[in-house]
Amino acid sequence: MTQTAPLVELPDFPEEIKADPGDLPYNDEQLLRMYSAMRLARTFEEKLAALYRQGKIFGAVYLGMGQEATSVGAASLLEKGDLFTTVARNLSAWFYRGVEPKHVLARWFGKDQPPSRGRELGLFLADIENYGIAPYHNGSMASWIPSGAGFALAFKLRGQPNICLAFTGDGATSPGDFYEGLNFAAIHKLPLVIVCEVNQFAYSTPCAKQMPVKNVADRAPAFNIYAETAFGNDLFTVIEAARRGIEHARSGRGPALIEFKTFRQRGHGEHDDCGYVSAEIRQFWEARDPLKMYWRWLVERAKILPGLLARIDQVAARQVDEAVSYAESLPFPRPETVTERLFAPSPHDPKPDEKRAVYEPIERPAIPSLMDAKERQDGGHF
Amino acid sequence: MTQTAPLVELPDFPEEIKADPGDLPYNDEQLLRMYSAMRLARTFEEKLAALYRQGKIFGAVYLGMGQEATSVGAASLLEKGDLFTTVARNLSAWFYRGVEPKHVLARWFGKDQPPSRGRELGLFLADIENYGIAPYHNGSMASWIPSGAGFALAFKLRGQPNICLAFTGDGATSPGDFYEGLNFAAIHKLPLVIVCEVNQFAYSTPCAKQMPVKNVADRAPAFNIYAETAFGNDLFTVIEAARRGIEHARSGRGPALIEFKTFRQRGHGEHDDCGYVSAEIRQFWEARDPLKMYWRWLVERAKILPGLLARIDQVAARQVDEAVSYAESLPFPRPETVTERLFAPSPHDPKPDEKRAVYEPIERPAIPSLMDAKERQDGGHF
Amino acid sequence: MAQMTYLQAISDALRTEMRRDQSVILLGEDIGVFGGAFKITQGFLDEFGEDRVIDTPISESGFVGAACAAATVGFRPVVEFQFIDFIACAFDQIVNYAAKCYYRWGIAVPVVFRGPTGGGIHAGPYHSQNPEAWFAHTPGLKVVLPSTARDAKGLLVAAIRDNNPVIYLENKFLYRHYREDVSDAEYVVPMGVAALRTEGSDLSIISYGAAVHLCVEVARNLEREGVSAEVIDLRSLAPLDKDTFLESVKKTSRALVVHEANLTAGFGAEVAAIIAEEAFDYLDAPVMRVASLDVPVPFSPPLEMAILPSVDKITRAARRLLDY
Amino acid sequence: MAQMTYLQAISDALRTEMRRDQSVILLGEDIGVFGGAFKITQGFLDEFGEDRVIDTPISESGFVGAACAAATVGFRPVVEFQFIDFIACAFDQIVNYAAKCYYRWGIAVPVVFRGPTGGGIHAGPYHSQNPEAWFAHTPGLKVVLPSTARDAKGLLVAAIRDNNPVIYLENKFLYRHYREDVSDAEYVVPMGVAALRTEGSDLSIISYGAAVHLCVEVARNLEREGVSAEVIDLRSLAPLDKDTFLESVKKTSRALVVHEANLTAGFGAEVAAIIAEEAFDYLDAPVMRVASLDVPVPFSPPLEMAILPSVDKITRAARRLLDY
Ligand SMILES: Cc1ncc(C[n+]2csc(CCOP(=O)(O)OP(=O)(O)O)c2C)c(N)n1
Ligand SMILES: Cc1ncc(C[n+]2csc(CCOP(=O)(O)OP(=O)(O)O)c2C)c(N)n1
Ligand SMILES: [Mg+2]
Ligand SMILES: [Mg+2]
Repeated sequence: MTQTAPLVELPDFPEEIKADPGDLPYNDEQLLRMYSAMRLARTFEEKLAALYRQGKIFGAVYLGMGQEATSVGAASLLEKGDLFTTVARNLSAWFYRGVEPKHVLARWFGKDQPPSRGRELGLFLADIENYGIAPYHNGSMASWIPSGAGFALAFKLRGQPNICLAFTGDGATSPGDFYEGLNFAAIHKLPLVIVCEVNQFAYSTPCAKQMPVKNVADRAPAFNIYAETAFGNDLFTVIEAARRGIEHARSGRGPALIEFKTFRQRGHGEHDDCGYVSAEIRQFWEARDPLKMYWRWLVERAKILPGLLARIDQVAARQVDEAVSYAESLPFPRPETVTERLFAPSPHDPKPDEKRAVYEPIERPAIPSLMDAKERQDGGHF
Repeated sequence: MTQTAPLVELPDFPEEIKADPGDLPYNDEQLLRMYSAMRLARTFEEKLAALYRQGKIFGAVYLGMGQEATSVGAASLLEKGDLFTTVARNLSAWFYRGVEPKHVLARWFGKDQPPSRGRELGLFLADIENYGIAPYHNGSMASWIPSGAGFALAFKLRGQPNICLAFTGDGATSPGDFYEGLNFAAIHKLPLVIVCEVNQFAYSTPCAKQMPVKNVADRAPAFNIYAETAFGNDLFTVIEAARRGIEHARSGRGPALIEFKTFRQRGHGEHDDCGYVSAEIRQFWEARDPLKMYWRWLVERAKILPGLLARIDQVAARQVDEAVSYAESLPFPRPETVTERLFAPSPHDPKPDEKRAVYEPIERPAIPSLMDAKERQDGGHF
Repeated sequence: MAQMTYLQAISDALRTEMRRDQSVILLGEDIGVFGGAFKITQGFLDEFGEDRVIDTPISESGFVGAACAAATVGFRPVVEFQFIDFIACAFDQIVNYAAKCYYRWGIAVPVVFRGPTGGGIHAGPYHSQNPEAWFAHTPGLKVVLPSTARDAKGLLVAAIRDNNPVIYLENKFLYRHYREDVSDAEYVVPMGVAALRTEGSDLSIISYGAAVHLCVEVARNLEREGVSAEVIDLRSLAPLDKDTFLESVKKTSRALVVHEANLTAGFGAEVAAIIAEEAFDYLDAPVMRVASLDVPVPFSPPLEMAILPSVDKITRAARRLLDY
Repeated sequence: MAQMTYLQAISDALRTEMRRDQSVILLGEDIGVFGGAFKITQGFLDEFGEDRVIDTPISESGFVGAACAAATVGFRPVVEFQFIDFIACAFDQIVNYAAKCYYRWGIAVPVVFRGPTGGGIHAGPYHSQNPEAWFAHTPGLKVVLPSTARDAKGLLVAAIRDNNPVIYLENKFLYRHYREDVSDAEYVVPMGVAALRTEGSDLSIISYGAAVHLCVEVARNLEREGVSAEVIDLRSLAPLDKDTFLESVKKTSRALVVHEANLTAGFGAEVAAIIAEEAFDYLDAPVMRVASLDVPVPFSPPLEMAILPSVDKITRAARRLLDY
């Protein structure tokens, strides 16, 4: 009865980045910073997968390989004071923002690494001060869209010229929270930018079973917001589309929904054999690997010396090795700490001396009775 | 910060029904059946309001005055086997389908009237056998949209040529359930018809604070479904628009969202003084009272004798009076019945003799331990 | 000092805190122009403006999620549920975001969720529920339930100033049926300290919320028979002031737990379990509970009254305990 | 008879019922082509087709609502939550539609909500929760939690044939860690009848779900010391077989309640409260509880293990009771 995934008609995305270096506002340093973040994430995730297979990681592992251009491209546009939230596939965005690989791996190892200190998977991170990564609820899909509206609301109420950028997946566009959060943001014209990475699947579910529309951006009219659909593996296409969305939101014209077509190169998690992914799709996207495309563009178009990139690759490899030794050497959190930090200290927490119950009689108890007319009136107030 | 309700630009809805009786497929009997239902609801609700003011009704009272055309028009198109669900303002739809006013009033009085037997307000009703009114959750707004999808799913799975018609309000288009239910129905092309009565307010909240779009139907592209917006106080406009939606759904082309602009003539509930409703809006809609419009059309265009309508009005008045005496005479449910009918009897409910606990040892207990590799793999399956 | 209804005390607490702290904002349905379904925020829109009194669409999960996020970056949102029953629509954001954020990241979520609970006004299954047990079972949430106007104000002020998510449960029957002298000055009732509503030595009646009023009435009646019952109003379930009721039970050796929520797996079970474990040696009789029957709250008055705890039911239970 | 894992027994029950009753349909995320996150419905799509094995979008409230409605008109939907944690997203439809429909209208809602619960596999705060208390407190819902493969099959068959909404909670650690002989024939384990996992006269240990395995281990250890503990597996919280544990406690005079969900306001409190009221005269010691600590389930193994009940923790509590 459910329509099965239609035979994939593949889009005509190019296998190379078309942008002319001359037209771009970036110097080599900026170009290489983006490359470094993408490469570091790729190398890190390859190692993480290996560690998982060796049984060195507790629980499951999820990778973002193949989506580095969307993450880095969008993250590269964030300005001071902006906030962003990430999902399972945005490691490269963290690295672009300066998150330390060794800290991430330490969390994957369940070690005593702030801020989670062993309480959360390495997959998630919230750290406003250091990286502008806002706290979000990483359990339920799309729960971060209402959160994004809330961060954007805070900016608007303070008259702050900032935006909140929320990464999200295609599957995460189905829960009610996606709708309620975006509806609220649209009504109040909040500076919320949703970067939706359509990586073809939600776990094993293809978009055709997830939504009755071809593109997530097709849903924008329901919110009367700015939206675009673009190819997500071309770093500069990503940057241009994301910039338009961010400028729209920053200028007070309300939320933007920027959709990028990309591909989850690995399984939903490393335990997933991806039996449901056709070779056809896989090949199409492998030919468009965002990191390869960017490497070639840097060398062929931006005239960066391959050796320079090779050195960056080596640095990434070294950082990841160091991350492993750091993570291994770090201690586990002490079991006694497990009950700490459940409640934040508050000004009126009862002091030991206040803990004595007071005698405060109730003079005239109020008790429901059937036939009191006043009560019926009061009952009416809803 | 929130934009206040914009000065209402009033639409150019006519004050009279334009349809030519000659073009319509109805005989007098059918025309009068619709009039009777509308009139009966109006008379019933006037009485209910009076009873409320006299303190004769427990709790609150909600009326649908002014929306009789949408309710009756849409309900008149239901066929054998179809199901429908109603919200607070669809009393006239019940009456059109044959629900007895005295039974409704008895429920308002909290009397022992099936099927609710005092457990639910008179405002709600579920009775599939007798009226095709499907059970729905009347607490949370829009919770009935997923329900509607479920009834429609049942039809589709059985290859039954029926539809589910779900009445809903403008405010009820904001909850996530509206989106999730409609998304599910759209993906599976289920025969669900949503009749959205935009009566200008959700409690005190105007549409401009409820949604970032002008019309609910503007949201249809998000679901890739059939949608229309029409004037809801002209009975035949309602019927035509609703018919197109129902035919679309019945023919297997998926859900339809038919929006009717109408007006809630009373407060959200009778306790509500409507201070937030401008005289301007009120007058505009009073001039377009659906019952008055239909009455004039029947007399002036369909050449029905006023005396005939007067007699129908008298019958309605009498039915309502009888309803009051019936409701008053009926007993309250017996308190002892309050714990009955919580669980439906089931084939394997333990018989008294089965109630003895059996001895079934566990030979090899399975106990989590930190370092079991297999466990880690299993942990990976998500 | 001024005579205030329970409802006015809530309004007063909100107004007081909004005046002293700009970061306090309100979100909810119909709270602005209309002043709220029960008129608790009447006049707030005029005084504090649209930026701080935000009318929301009907999207509990959406505005709860937004409020939680705003709370992590410096605001102190107070979210109104038109009826607490609809908190079920925001359940995930509350139990999974609000409750867990600080534990996971050390980022505090100072947000208050408030709304009308309880029956007795013939509002039927969807406008009468008492959800406290769901949240008291969820680590990371504070849960308070005032039974008097004074506590309604003092606990709400404490809740707003608290750096954690607080579920503040109001009783809608008390809104306009209970009135007492309340200081118009600023004051706080700390969360986690019970109150004694009567003092006594023969029996401990442990309760909270509107049911406390029934218990006080029962204690008064018993007093005429020469029985002195101590009525303990927990006021807060999380944090829980167990010392107070354990001390009382150790003194009286008899414990009766009363609440309006339905019995099974209600919070009364937790209180009874604590007593059965920590005051066992002092008990001269079984720990008994009186609560609503385990059914949805029916609309019809005779049915509704049949499921709710009542002075009679509590008195009968008390007598059984005393005669034990 | 065939050796089956707990997980295979669940699949077997689903397959058995789908073969015998056309009205049984499955809804959930990734249950079709993929066979479910844990592979419970592997091969079902091929055998039963897309009409009966329905892959849903990520919309728990949407497909739960749809399933409940379909249940009222002749279907028997079984809804899979990929992880039970996400049941929070469908909370309103479950506690307000499924639980109340029959009481309000006399229209039955034969639907099963199933999914993996529990910790011990280092899945962190959002993939390890135990939500049974929320639902056991909600009138109109049945709640069952199998601890063995045999019960997993028999209880699921009973749940599917039941005419009421049933919350069927699986333990994901047991999925592949527990295996036993299970009849491949059709059979039913009625809901509301407890099972004795060990028989004994010195102490009653009342538990359910995966924690039962810990209790059995404890009973074995104590046995070597000459102590005979009776381990009672409730199997179902609603309906609750209180006769069985009351009888046991009246025999042993000592009661220990154990579950994996966090302690406060957990279902163990209800069991303890019932014992404290109805078996009071027979008790020689306090009623004790062992459960998870009141925090979200942390990811890091040493932390997770620190909060979960363990053989040691239960043994210590048992000794305290025995020495009392
Ligand atoms: C409400 C909810 N239901 C189910 C899940 C289980 N789940 C985790 S990730 C996932 C798929 C997400 O797909 P998508 O949003 O496309 O992100 P991607 O994994 O493709 O990056 C699902 C179903 C969840 N996390 N939340
Ligand atoms: C989830 C939820 N939140 C809040 C409410 C309280 N409430 C009852 S009716 C209503 C307004 C509904 O407006 P609309 O959908 O336009 O229907 P109308 O009353 O105008 O017919 C509200 C907010 C509710 N029933 N459900
Ligand atoms: Mg995806
Ligand atoms: Mg409306």
